[in-house]
Amino acid sequence: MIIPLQHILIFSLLLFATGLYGVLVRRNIIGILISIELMLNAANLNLIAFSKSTSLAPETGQIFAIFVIAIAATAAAVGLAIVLALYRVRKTVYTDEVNLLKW
Amino acid sequence: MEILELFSKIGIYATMALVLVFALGVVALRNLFHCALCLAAVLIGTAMIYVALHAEFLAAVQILVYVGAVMTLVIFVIMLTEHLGGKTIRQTNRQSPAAIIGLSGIVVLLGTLLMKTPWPVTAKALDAKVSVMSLGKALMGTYAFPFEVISVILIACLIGAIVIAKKDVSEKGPS
Amino acid sequence: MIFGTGILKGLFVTLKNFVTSYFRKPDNGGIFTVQYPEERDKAIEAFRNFPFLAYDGTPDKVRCVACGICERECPPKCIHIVMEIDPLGKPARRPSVFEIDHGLCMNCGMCEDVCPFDSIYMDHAFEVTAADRGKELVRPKEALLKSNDYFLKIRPGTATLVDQKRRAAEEKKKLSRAATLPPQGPVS
Amino acid sequence: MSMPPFLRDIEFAVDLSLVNAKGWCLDLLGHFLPDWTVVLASIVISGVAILALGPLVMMYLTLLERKVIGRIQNRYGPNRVGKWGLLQPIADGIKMFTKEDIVPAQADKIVHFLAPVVIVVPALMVFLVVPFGERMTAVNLNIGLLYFIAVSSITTIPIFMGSWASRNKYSLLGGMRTAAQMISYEIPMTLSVVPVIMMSQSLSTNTIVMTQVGDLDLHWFIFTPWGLVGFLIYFLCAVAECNRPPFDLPEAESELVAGFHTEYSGMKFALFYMAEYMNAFTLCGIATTLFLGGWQGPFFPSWLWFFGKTFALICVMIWFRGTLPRFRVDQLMGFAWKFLLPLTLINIPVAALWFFVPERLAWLYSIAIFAVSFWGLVKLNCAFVPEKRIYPLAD
Repeated sequence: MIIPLQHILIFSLLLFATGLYGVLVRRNIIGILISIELMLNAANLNLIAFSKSTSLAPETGQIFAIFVIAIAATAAAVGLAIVLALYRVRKTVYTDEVNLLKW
Repeated sequence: MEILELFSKIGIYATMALVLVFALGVVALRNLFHCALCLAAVLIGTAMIYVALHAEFLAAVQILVYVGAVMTLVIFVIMLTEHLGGKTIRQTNRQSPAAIIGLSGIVVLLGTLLMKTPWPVTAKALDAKVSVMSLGKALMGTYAFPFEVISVILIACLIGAIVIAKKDVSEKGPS
Repeated sequence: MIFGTGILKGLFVTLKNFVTSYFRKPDNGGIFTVQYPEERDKAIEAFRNFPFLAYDGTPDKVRCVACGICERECPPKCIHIVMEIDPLGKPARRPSVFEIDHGLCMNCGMCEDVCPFDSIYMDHAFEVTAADRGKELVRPKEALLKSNDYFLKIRPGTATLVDQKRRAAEEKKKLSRAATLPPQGPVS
Repeated sequence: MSMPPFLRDIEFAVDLSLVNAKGWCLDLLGHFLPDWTVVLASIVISGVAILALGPLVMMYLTLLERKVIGRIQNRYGPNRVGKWGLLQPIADGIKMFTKEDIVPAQADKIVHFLAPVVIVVPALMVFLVVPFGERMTAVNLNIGLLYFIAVSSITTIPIFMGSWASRNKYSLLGGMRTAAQMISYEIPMTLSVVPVIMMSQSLSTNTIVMTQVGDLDLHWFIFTPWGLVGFLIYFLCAVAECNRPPFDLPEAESELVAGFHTEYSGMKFALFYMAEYMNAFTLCGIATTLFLGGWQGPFFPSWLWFFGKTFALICVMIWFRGTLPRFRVDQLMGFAWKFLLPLTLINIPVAALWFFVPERLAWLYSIAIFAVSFWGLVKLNCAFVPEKRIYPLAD
């Protein structure tokens, strides 16, 4: 590896924090979903970095990353389908306007 | 040849900085379409870092699946739900200061932890070359069961997404 | 019938067209494009574009008598005629000014129909251009005058008919003149 | 079968002339410059060659297309600028450069500007892994084919950017159609490539060409049943991927003005056009590499073979454009999902069995399987066809 492991970890930590911030403060559901993609991406980066530097079986990290990508794709597909269904019924994609079950 | 190594180092750090800027764009921009484009940039930048970590196959998969498929889906849904003008109404809720404070705490804590932990970096892992062939063998051998589970999940989610997003034929829907 | 034969048939037709375009004659399914500035189609006789003034023999023998009928009948009013005044102050029965604004003319052919003196006819000119929009498109008499031979060349059918008619009218005129007043002197 | 040795030598020298020229340049540089500049220079030379090749290919593809379409319609095509119209692309370029660049008043200015710039990038990036000739691949990636598929799948995003930023309903509809079409056709395209990967056991484009090696007895993959079916599927998907007729719904002139590039003029429009033609070229180049033996071929230098095969495929695309009318949207999607996708899924096991069965038998059963599945798919896809109407009074 050209750059030390710690730098990559710090980078992915910052990426993860940015994603988490987006999840916490975004009002738009699609915005929340794409922030989740950011977080998953940061996790993937960690997996790759560890598999490249500390792992005993070098394929493991990459295979887990492939699984994560697959899961992220399914999450995006189902989540966006839910957003579409919600939009069709409530005509909004903002979380604080969807408060029927909340008092 | 050291100078080339220096160039690639500078390149990697520059990519990281750019990725972080675009990530901020993802969470902070008001126009959702711009957010999605920033996310695409982040994903491509991460793929470049994967290449730097000698995970070319994963980089290609990342671009193919994330940028090619997931991003298209996201942009499609944005087009369907947003108005063409790209409204610039408030996109964040009132938790933003609290979130910033809490998150900076987490970042500082985890950052110090990361720097202090002695990571067991092994020469064997550093030298290992992961070819597509070995990945495929691992996927079909050691990880055959999770692989099958993933395929079942994919099928289930495919059907689920179609069922959820399908228009109800029986009723006309709210007017 | 096998699925897709229609598509193959269509593809074969275009392929045939492509190949034959290299060695077939235009009337046989080859390229019929005319490479315009170098070669051009022979204009058909009935083609009419922009009027011209016919004269007999030399340009000073204009058939037009400046009667002004075409000027009056022209729907877009693109003709302007001034009759010539001879030194004695009498009208000379020929135009001193005869202008047609090609920017206005719509090639209706009314002038040709109404002219009682077989003077104005539709031309085959289609390459009429000008560098500005105003003055240059107003064609003066000099540009409009064309000989009867030219008329015979571009529209042989109409021109021979007109010539026959004019000759007959002249004969008749001569005869009637001979009948009314007997010759007084030697006729040249 | 075999050529005299001196001919072979000459052929080899001509074949590698471009490669040798580059090596000679680098040697010259190495004499008086440090090592790392030589590496940089090598990258720069390859890069410049590709950056020059892309637009050049695009320019002359437009000319070729106009000429061939003209001939199909019994016209000459452009023949005024230069001999046989050879300078026509340059005239077009000058015209494009001098045109006014119009940005709609309500447009999203930045994205509207970025879209045509971004769309050229993947179109140029895929040139990296195309093997133009023996030892003439710019970067011999070990995941070359996957790289090609991944990078060409980015193309949807700039199309989205252009269509969204224009604030125009035609653009938006065109963009939506493009996304749906490109994603649908990407799946059968990727799957039709899988048998080739299985047979050559590599993702590197160079290795794939090398497994089809043969002097005059051709080992091209197209001469096997699975290769033929795979090639047909790949080629149809490639036509759909670069939005060419009969799959040109995204820019259907008669319905959507010009689809996603309705609001673009001048050089920005030219960039969209350029990306489209370069994509057509690379898709045909990869089809050549995968199924037609790449740069393999006797007598002529390898790069000549590659370009010959690729341009032959492009001519077929142009031939399609001159012949076939446009699909309807539902027919287009149905064709991808209900016909091409099942056929590719059948193609993969057939190719796998090919590996283990003696050749004569393999031919028999694969032809049988393909005939049956083709017939079955056609039957299943047959939509309701109304009875042919008879007009008793008309005759």
